[in-house]
Amino acid sequence: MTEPTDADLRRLLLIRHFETALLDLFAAGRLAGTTHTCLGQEPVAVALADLLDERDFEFSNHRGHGHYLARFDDPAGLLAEIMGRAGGVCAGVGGSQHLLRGRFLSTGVQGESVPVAAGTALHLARTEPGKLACAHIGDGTWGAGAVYEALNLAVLWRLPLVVAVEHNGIAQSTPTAAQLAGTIAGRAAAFGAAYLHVADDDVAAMRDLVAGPLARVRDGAGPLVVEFATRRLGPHSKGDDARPPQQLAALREHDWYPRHARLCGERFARLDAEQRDRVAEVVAEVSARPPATPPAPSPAALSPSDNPAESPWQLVNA
Amino acid sequence: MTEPTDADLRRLLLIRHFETALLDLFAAGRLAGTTHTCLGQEPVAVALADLLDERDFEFSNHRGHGHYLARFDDPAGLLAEIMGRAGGVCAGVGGSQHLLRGRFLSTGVQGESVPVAAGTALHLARTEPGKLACAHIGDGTWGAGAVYEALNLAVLWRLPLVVAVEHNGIAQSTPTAAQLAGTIAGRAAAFGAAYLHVADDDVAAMRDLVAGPLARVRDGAGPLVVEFATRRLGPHSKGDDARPPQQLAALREHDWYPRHARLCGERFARLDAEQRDRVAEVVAEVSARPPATPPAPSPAALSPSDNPAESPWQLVNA
Amino acid sequence: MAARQRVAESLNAALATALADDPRLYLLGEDILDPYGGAFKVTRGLSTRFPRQVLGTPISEAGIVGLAGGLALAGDRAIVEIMFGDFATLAFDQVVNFAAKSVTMYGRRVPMPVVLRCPTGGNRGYGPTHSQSLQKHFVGVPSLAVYELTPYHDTTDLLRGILAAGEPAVLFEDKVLYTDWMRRDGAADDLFRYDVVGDWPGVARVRLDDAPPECIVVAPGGVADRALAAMRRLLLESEIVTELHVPARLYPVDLSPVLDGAGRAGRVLVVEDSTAGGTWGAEVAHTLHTELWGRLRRPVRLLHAADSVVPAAPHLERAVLPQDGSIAGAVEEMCHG
Amino acid sequence: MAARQRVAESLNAALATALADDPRLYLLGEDILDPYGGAFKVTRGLSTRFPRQVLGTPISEAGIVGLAGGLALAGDRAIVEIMFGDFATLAFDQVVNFAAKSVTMYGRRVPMPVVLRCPTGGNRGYGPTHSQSLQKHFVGVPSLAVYELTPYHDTTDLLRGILAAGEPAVLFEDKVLYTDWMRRDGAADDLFRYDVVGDWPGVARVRLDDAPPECIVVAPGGVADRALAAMRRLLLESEIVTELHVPARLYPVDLSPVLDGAGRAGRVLVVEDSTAGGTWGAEVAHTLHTELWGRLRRPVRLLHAADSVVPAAPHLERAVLPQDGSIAGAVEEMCHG
Ligand SMILES: Cc1ncc(C[n+]2csc(CCOP(=O)(O)OP(=O)(O)O)c2C)c(N)n1
Ligand SMILES: Cc1ncc(C[n+]2csc(CCOP(=O)(O)OP(=O)(O)O)c2C)c(N)n1
Ligand SMILES: [Mg+2]
Ligand SMILES: [Mg+2]
Repeated sequence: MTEPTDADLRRLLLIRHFETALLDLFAAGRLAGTTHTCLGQEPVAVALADLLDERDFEFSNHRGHGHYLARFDDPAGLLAEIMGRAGGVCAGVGGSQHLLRGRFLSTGVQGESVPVAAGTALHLARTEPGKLACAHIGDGTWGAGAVYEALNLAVLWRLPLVVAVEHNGIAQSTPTAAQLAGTIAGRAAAFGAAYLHVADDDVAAMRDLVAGPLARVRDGAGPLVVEFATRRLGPHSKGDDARPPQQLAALREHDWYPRHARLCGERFARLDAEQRDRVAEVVAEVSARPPATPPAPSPAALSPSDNPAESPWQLVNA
Repeated sequence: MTEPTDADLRRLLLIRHFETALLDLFAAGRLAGTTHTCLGQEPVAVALADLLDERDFEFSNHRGHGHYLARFDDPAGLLAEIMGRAGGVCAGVGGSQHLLRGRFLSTGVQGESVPVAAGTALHLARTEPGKLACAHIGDGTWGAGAVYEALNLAVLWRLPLVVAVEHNGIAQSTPTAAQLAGTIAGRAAAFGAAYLHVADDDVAAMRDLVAGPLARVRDGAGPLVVEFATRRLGPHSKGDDARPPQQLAALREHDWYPRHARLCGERFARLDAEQRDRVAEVVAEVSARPPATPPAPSPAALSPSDNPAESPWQLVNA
Repeated sequence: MAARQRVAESLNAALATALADDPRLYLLGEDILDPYGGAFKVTRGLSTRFPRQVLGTPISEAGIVGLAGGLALAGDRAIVEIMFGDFATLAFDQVVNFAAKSVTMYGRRVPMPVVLRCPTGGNRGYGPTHSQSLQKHFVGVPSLAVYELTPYHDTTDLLRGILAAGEPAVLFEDKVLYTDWMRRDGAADDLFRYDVVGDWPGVARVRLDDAPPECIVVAPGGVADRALAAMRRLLLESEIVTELHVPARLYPVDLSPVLDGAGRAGRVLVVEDSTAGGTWGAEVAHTLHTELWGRLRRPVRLLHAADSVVPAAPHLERAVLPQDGSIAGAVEEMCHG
Repeated sequence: MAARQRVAESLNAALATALADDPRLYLLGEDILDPYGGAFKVTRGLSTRFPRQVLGTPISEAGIVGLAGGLALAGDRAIVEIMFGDFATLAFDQVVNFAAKSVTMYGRRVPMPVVLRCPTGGNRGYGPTHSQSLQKHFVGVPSLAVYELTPYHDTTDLLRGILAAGEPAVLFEDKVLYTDWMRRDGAADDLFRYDVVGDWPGVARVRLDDAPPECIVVAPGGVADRALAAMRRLLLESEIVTELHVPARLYPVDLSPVLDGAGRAGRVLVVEDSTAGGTWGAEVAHTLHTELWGRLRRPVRLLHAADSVVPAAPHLERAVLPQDGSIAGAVEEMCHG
């Protein structure tokens, strides 16, 4: 195992401390609603972020903070969104599960985003060849029919679609064996999609594995399903974990955090403190902000403009 | 190839002449609505019918006349239903695509019936072990997400579900290659369902192939996908065939009808005339019936009965 | 002078114009490619003329509506033909929870030009799962507009406007209307004239010159012909003058063009093919009761399909759907009852 | 005397009773098994007590509602917990085109005891796809009944009746209501009394003894607490006497218990969490306008959520949903405006 770069370690730690801070805020009664932390799954987000281009579409899900932070390094914008404070990335309307920035979008209904991602992939194939659409889903989301409708279409039309599966062995409270018959590899094969299994959670090694297949997607080979073996260390949402303590302890034992701490020694300690402090500062700063102001009532855009061919909206990373 | 029994040949010919009569009635302007004939696909219906039990649930689809006739030998009830005359099996309400009799049911929305069939399979597994639920779908219906949601559940719960796929190479006007990525075999494998390919359309040979796997379903081995290679000789619905004449001619060449005529000689001619006459009589008799009377307005069953545990309805073949 | 056009031809021409005008517009659907040209032949010729933009899909209603949402998100536009509007139920999540919601749920306006075309309604003997009029179930979703094709509104203009609004929309298209004639030059038939009034897309008013109506009939496009037949009958057999108002946009519906006439006539009948309960008509009625408080002679009356599935047998089907006779009967009751 | 019960506890007990009474009843849903016991813990303990009947499922809303339909078809009964009612959109086809249609589309009555339980509504900060009140979209489907949990109707009796009716039903359950107390002994709070009148399942009337109301408020169970808070405020701060009517069945809704009081008060406000447009309230209003023609002092007024998604930030969310203050304000306007 190679040591992670500073940049990667920083991002891993940023996400770790961000998510931990959210759970603390919840415990302190300072957060409302729901939040699904990606504790334990940070390496997937960090590994993929460097392989994605600004013009790639990325579709995240309920467990999307890591994906967002790895792409944008914007903990304040995300925290403000989650806390409903001024400066949130979606003005407090979307909250934890509904984020949009540039070509990054998350939604809260499982499976729904895969056909949508296929649609953006069709756009890209036609007008921006070399770019791709990546949809993050969990193992449990393979229960949803929409995933198959999208996969079928994507293979038929050879769309540059990547379905990035974070297989953490559980869906909310349901172990994978109770919700998934057969395998994800078999499901990709059934549709003729390329498939890659990534068991490692060392960021550099993960990238090495994924880079080639991803390049083939960009070259027009059609969709790819990448299955990442990963671990959910925290509760599904807030404090709802019903797993036995031994199981959690076993998961924590294999977590990247202590492993990297051992591997990187002082460098880890330094960056860990740096990111911990950074998150603490963000928490303090954002907590002091005023509440988000209500968005202006949306214009009733129901009368036609003169030039329907002119799109008012070009999606690029802001 | 062995000669079909009289009984099988009779049923094949009954369905053939029934469907042909429907197209004639349409052409003569004597039928309204829509109708999807199973011309060319009769052997699937006839082969399966003898392997199914009266207490098995059977879910048919838009192309369901053959399934119905093979199970019930009731051309008059079906024709009256399709023509909206008195004595129709569903009082003229359901029409060609919505049939219910005993444990046989058809619906007009593709894919919808597979989860429903899984539900009946759950009931059977619990209370009538040895019985199964069979859902007929076409190759095109593998586009529908509901099929996968059902298959996943059925394998997880080892339900006695048979998905009988009539792969006729086309969905309405769309060739299979344009709507199905990968293979049906692969899709069954992806979910861990048993799979059987039946290329033959000789009824006895088909039964020989299917009997064993079906028995395993009854024994509790979990779901089975049977894929029948078959041919749609007629239009999708009424007169909407856009396939080139050579293609249709090639399909007709392999049809069981001329093959059986050659194989069975005089016996075929006799039974063919018998069933042709039978259908003609049914058409004459049913055409002379009065229109179906409107069903009694359904009782507003919205007040509770005293004994919720007592079901008013036991589904057995009437 | 241009030849008369059937509604389906006019829709076909409107789609062709839209595809030609905007190379980023896609048309998606099952069996829409030539030579088949769609279950109702509305897309005939389009895949030949616009092969890059017209895509035939598998049987995946949720999938293709999601795909359309993705295209829209990326700056394209998409029209999806749902073969029978009944199957739009399969895409209900994509419509309500993705396409419509995305317009505002990210705290800023996200254009989402996605149109579901839904061949709709009965009177064709297709049976319970192929004959429904599901408009009401799509009414009242924030950022989702609901339209219905009419023989009085220019189809090209309507489609252009729907797409330009940049919001998701469901366009209902009565299947019987497809073979009807588009009206033009202000003539609804040999007796009744029409004009289209109000803000885009406007309400078509079908009426007699100079004869004040005793009752206003409000109806979506699919019912308009049956309503017109009833109005002829009422005029010729019972000497009752009525006026028909046909809005092309059902939601949000702009009733301001209706108010004046309705207030003067004092009687309003809303006719629709929807089954009973929570209908579009109830929404219209509530607005009229509120806006015309004290000016109506009697409550707004709703005439809709029975609380029943649509049977397959034509004679049974006819009995559950509003027809000329039941419309005329309702008006007579209101005027003389 | 039995201990006080929260609404969620009462629902849990009702489910337990139903499962115990009928071994052919299934309860299906995502993450409903112990020890997790469901996203809102409503099913806690049930899988332990009834392991054969309570089944945890994959994330397959359409699939499990279809499965429930199959169970019902085979003579069993099924309750499906949809984790968030928002996801019932994914099962819309199964509900509308299979479960509801099967009751009558085969020309004879087919019992179809399938109940979708839908945790519903906002005020919890869950954001736009987890906070909707989609009742109106399920109103008016032939053979489909729509219910909503209330703190006034005995939950065991309600559930038993829904199942016994043998028709598919959607039961909406306000998420905030789960932690509220079930009312009993006729006491809504320390000021207001209640009784349940009319045919099963009845309308709860919440009122003062002997003080005739100036305005009738009609609201489903989820809004009832906010309405009651508004009524207290109106009484104590403005001396306006109001009366609340809470029907447990929203569709078909039996308004006969409302008519008399509404006619006497002459003012009716309908409050609901649905967004604007085509709401359940419009249906109620139309019936009242028709039945009480000439007896109302002013049009029935509808108060509902804004025409907006439900934002995640609690203060933004509060502003788009009806609250005590907006309810009280609407009544004041009606009485003094
Ligand atoms: C259609 C739908 N059904 C149910 C839910 C509720 N829900 C949110 S996350 C989740 C589990 C998802 O499991 P998985 O896909 O494995 O992702 P993980 O949470 O493990 O990252 C469920 C059931 C949902 N959001 N959408
Ligand atoms: C959900 C849905 N979408 C579309 C249709 C319209 N439709 C009826 S049959 C059919 C093609 C079915 O193809 P396949 O499953 O191969 O069966 P086949 O007709 O070949 O027997 C289509 C698209 C439908 N009935 N249901
Ligand atoms: Mg998981
Ligand atoms: Mg086929």
